[in-house]
Amino acid sequence: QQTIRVGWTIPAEESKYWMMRRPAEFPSIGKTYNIEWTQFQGTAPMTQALAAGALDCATQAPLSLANGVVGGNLKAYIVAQHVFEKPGGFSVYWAVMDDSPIKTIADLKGKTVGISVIGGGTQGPFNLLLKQNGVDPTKDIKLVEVGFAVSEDALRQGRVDAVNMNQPFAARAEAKGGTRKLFSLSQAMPNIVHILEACRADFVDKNPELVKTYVRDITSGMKKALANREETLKVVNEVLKAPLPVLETYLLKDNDFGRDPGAAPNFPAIQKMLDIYAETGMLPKLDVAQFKHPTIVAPLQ
Amino acid sequence: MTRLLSANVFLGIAPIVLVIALWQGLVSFGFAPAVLLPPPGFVFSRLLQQLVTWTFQQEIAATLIRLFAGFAIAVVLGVSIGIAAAANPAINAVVRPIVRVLAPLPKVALYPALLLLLGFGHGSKITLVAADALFPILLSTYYGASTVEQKLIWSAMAAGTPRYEILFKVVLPAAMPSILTGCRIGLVISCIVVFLAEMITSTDGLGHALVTAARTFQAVDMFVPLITISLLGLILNGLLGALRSYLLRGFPEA
Amino acid sequence: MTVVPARSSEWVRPVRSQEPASAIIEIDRVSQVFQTSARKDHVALSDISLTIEEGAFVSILGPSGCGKSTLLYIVGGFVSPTSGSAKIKGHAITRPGPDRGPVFQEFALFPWKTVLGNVMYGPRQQGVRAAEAEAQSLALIEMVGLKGYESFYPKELSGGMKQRVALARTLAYHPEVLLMDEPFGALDAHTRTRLQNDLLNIWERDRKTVLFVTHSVDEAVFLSDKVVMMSKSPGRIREVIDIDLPRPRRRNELLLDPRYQKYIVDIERMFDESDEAGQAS
Amino acid sequence: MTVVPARSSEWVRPVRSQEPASAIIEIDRVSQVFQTSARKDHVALSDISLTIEEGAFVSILGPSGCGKSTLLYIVGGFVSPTSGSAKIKGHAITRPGPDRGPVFQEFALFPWKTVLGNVMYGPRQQGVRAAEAEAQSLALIEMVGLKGYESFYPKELSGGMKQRVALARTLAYHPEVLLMDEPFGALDAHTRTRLQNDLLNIWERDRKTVLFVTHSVDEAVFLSDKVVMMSKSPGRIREVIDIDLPRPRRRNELLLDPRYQKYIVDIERMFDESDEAGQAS
Amino acid sequence: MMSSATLIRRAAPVLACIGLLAVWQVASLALKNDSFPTAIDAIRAIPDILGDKESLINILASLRRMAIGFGVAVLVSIPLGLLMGRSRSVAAFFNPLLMVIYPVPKAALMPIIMLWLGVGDVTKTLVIFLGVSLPVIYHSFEGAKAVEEKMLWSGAAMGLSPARRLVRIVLPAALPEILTGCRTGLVLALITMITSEMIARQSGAGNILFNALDMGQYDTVFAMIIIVGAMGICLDAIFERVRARLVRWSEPQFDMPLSFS
Ligand SMILES: Nc1ncnc2c1ncn2[C@@H]1O[C@H](COP(=O)(O)OP(=O)(O)OP(=O)(O)O)[C@@H](O)[C@H]1O
Ligand SMILES: Nc1ncnc2c1ncn2[C@@H]1O[C@H](COP(=O)(O)OP(=O)(O)OP(=O)(O)O)[C@@H](O)[C@H]1O
Ligand SMILES: [Mg+2]
Ligand SMILES: [Mg+2]
Repeated sequence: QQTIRVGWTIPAEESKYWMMRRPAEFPSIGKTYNIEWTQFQGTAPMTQALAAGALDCATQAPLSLANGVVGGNLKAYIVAQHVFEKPGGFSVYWAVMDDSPIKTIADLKGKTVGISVIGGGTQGPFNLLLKQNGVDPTKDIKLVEVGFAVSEDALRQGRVDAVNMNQPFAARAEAKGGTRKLFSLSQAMPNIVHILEACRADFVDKNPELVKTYVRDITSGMKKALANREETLKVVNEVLKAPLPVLETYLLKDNDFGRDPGAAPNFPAIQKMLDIYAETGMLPKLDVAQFKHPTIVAPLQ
Repeated sequence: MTRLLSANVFLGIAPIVLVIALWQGLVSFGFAPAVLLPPPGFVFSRLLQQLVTWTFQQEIAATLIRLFAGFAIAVVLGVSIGIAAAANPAINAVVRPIVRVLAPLPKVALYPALLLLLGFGHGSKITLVAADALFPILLSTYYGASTVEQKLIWSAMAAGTPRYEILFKVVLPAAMPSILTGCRIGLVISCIVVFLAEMITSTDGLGHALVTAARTFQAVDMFVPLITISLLGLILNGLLGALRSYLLRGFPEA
Repeated sequence: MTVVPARSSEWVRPVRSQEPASAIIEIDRVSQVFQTSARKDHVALSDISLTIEEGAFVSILGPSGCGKSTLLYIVGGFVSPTSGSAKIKGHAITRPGPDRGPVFQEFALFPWKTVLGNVMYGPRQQGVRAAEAEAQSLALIEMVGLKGYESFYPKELSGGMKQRVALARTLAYHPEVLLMDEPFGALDAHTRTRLQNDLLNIWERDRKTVLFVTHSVDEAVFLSDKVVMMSKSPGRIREVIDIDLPRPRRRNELLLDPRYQKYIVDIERMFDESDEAGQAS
Repeated sequence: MTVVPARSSEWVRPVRSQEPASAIIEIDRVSQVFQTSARKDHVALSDISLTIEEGAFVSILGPSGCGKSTLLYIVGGFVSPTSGSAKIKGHAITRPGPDRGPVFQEFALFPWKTVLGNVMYGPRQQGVRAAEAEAQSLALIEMVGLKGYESFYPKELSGGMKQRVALARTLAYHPEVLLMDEPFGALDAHTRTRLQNDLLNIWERDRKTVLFVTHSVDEAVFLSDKVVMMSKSPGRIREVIDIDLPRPRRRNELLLDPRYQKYIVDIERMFDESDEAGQAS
Repeated sequence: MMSSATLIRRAAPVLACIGLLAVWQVASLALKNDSFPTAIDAIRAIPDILGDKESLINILASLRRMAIGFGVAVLVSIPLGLLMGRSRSVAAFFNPLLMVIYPVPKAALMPIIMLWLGVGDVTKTLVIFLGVSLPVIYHSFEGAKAVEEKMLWSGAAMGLSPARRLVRIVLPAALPEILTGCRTGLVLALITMITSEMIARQSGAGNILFNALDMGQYDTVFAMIIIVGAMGICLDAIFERVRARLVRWSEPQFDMPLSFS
């Protein structure tokens, strides 16, 4: 029986949460292989953990993974995808107070703007949008790091003039009212892939069958998550400890991120994101093909 | 005397050299990939390059301001509360339980609340540093002050020293060895925490430099701030040590 | 064993008897019980009554551990007695004050101050200007024979030198009452004799009251107007003896004075008796 | 001021002169210079030479601060002299050892141990069984007059009591050479006399060598075979005097012995002279 | 019969806690800030945490790591500190080294530590170890330096070897100071127990806390803070008992701390 060391984070990996919380629903977990779960704060430390060989598979954002490849000599395959921004669904957005004088992106000049992670995945499209509107992201605004959890408060307290919003905090803030959306990432590009599942290449090459089983379980986990919203809410509640009523307002609804039914990675979209990162000077140009394993990729039955 | 001094300096440098050698060894013999652990030579030459740049100096300055401000607040509060608690039973009765509750709290958990209260600038970070460095200093001061040789206090009282002045004229100097030990620990904690605060909400400072480098896997740039904080710790401790041997020159252990 | 209540001994100062002597310190049925770490009660002083006239030089003699230091602490206001009361000039003693200057058996010098700093401490507290305090202190340091050691720290002094610094430190702020706990115990015979004379001079000049603990019977007789003899387990006053010798006293003259010798022999004999009694019990 | 090198004084122990006396401790041109905090050199001992025969009782007399304690530290092996050498039984003294037992002027009791614990410490270290060590220690505690105080901690003792514990602690492990720094300084005349006798008894019985610092001339004469007189600034040996009085000595008898009185008077006069010389300079 | 003074002394901790909670309640009401819930909200969230079996297992796992980290740190640091205090060369050797190592934030070294030690218990215990050892080493160090020389001389004269002197004399003589270090170490142990779980989390009290923090569940965050504070009180009370036993001989003789009252 083999063990696979998996890194995870919150809040949007329903298929993995299912695997963690309802292992009995999966034929092989705990039988043909074991999963050693480690939770991380954000995807960047997981990239380091992957590079250090402390993890075999982990949740990744396209940017952190690419950073690992460029700077950290990491070789990895994208084996599945967790959430992306589906058209009409939720898109990470920057909010301002209702009574704020900021009406357009151009008005951000000279303001303090919050972002969840400086140099993180959202910053590429963010920079692109600012530039398109004549705002120099390095000079014209004061960028501060504000985690999603405190962004609403930071905005309401006036610590920042604009701040990015993500689920479930966006749902909560909207319910309270008093804030409005200034712009969202979908304006920069559609189908943004937020988080995906990546495995270390050397591990995959050594244990193709094991990873295959793992990816198969992710695929079926995603299916279960989408099929049984009721149960998914419970699972997510157990993991996030977020109250059910809050989850109820958005989870797997129209105002949520999109999820591919087979957890299949959208490689063209990822390529587009890498291009944006290259364009904004965050990364050298990268080809998404290097992340593609010929066989081991969701959906796997 | 000078021979002794240089022998001690040599003894002190030896282990640091060893550590650097070990580091080099780990890199050379492949125990750690260069992307995680760059060779020391690279790091030090980058450090030298960086040290002369204006931006890096600014980062250091930001960190130092927070470090000193936080540490200074911690020293002032810790020493005064510690001495007051040792001297006055009423204050003691109030302070002791409060310290018992507050000391072991993980202050980082309060950081988000601090951010909202004090903003993203110096205020919140300085507060966090002060909050974390306070208790070691307070505890050492308290124990130091409550074991001051009684007859010293009696001598001063008999010489007509007013009560509150005894705190400054006798209790403070007599507890000085213990207080300085607390300060030394507080200083190290300050170094760690200022960095942590800058890593968590990274706006500027050495911690910020580290986090940005770490996210983009620039190992060399990541180690530069680490080495800098190490050196800062060493230098500040050297200064504290010098201050210590000056202040304690009359004590048998100095 | 008879306790002679000091009150009853109508004692008149031999040389300066022009004015009526008034009591400066009154100790009334004082007892001191310590709790030991082993949670036992230990009686250090039992039912001590003693009156000390203003300007008197009173010595306390007694076996080791009989409570002499404890008694001094009580008069100093450092510890409050378990029962009984101590008064100075009619007011209850509740705290230390610059009117009573102690010289502790353990010296208790401030380790962070030099010899000069230690001696200057008192005058500076009393608001004496720095230059003046320094001049006075230097004179005292010279008096106790420590000239040249002004900048030494206590840790760099020998036992006897520390003792002399402690003495100078207390003399420096001119307390009305001196509470001296074996202040010459660690000194060689010579330094001791010199300092005895110096102390007597100061006493004569400044009309101080001195409560003086010593182990040397002839020191007690030589210096005192009154010798308090204590006995042990529990600490009690055994006898109070007036020393009726002319002042000013010169040691050479006294050595030839049969009364001086008699006092010494008497006191020694009294201790002998108590000792035998103690051993018999 | 004449330094009489001990070597030259062909000294023979008065009572136990059956066997030829052999040197146990040889101090050869020892000097000790301290660096003070003010970065000045302070000469505590200068060119000290002294030989101590096995089984001798040697007292050191000298003004406060003349380096008596320092000399004892050197013989004890606690500090090494700045120059010169000290030998015990022909071997250079490099470190302390259980052959030399010190009684420090500051007592240096272990504050975390009770009286009994302090006294038992030495024997236990030497591997004596607990029950036996305890019995011996209790006997010693009784000897120094502290029966009933076995369970007291040092902080609960008076100065004289601590001193007696320190004495008992050192006697308990039977060192060959005793290095005693004013071991009776804080004791009343009575306890002092009793302990002097006890010490003499132990010395007679166990044939110990004793190096004894004291400030009392008659104590020195009463106890010693040889009195070393030191002078100050810098600490030097001024004179070494053999005390040729019969043993065993009884104080009552000695008091009537003119030779005893003469020794005392002579030594005091010598100090007087040096004192005047000192004051003149 | 309890005198009113003892009554007040006994009640003081309770009063202080109530006072703290009251201040908190008022402050949070005044600030009206979502990330700073009221004391009552936080207290309400406690039963949820303590009632949950999984949370309890988490907390116990943390405590276990803390106990190990603390124990190992104390065992290693005291001898090291004492040696440094008694030997100038040892101090000269270790002092700069420690001063170079300690200020480095462990969080920043995580990637490398993970490389060798993984992300599991070992790493976290190591972080706790480092946190605890800092005050213990330095208090032992200074405590050993301040031991009265003549006590050591006495020991040497009784034939104790240097090593035994360190154990039989320096250790007990420096014990009050060492225990001050341990007390600070205990505080740091609790703090590092939580913070060691900030970046990589498996199971533990810090896991609960930081998850809640990431999710903006502030009442849970503060409930955990209360729980940690309560642990602090308990451990401290136990520690004070041990301390009182070990160093009764060093307590000031006369009643009040400074005989001030
Ligand atoms: N803190 C204490 N706890 C218990 N007993 C104490 C304490 N302090 C002093 N004692 C006891 O009180 C008695 C008197 O002590 P004190 O120091 O007054 O004696 P003393 O007469 O000064 O003796 P000495 O001449 O030896 O200095 C002693 O028996 C001592 O053991
Ligand atoms: N650490 C030190 N630094 C500088 N000087 C010192 C130090 N220790 C001792 N001395 C000096 O050495 C001299 C001798 O000291 P020592 O303690 O040997 O005197 P002593 O003869 O024992 O005096 P006493 O009879 O007063 O105890 C003193 O003048 C003292 O000031
Ligand atoms: Mg006394
Ligand atoms: Mg001496």
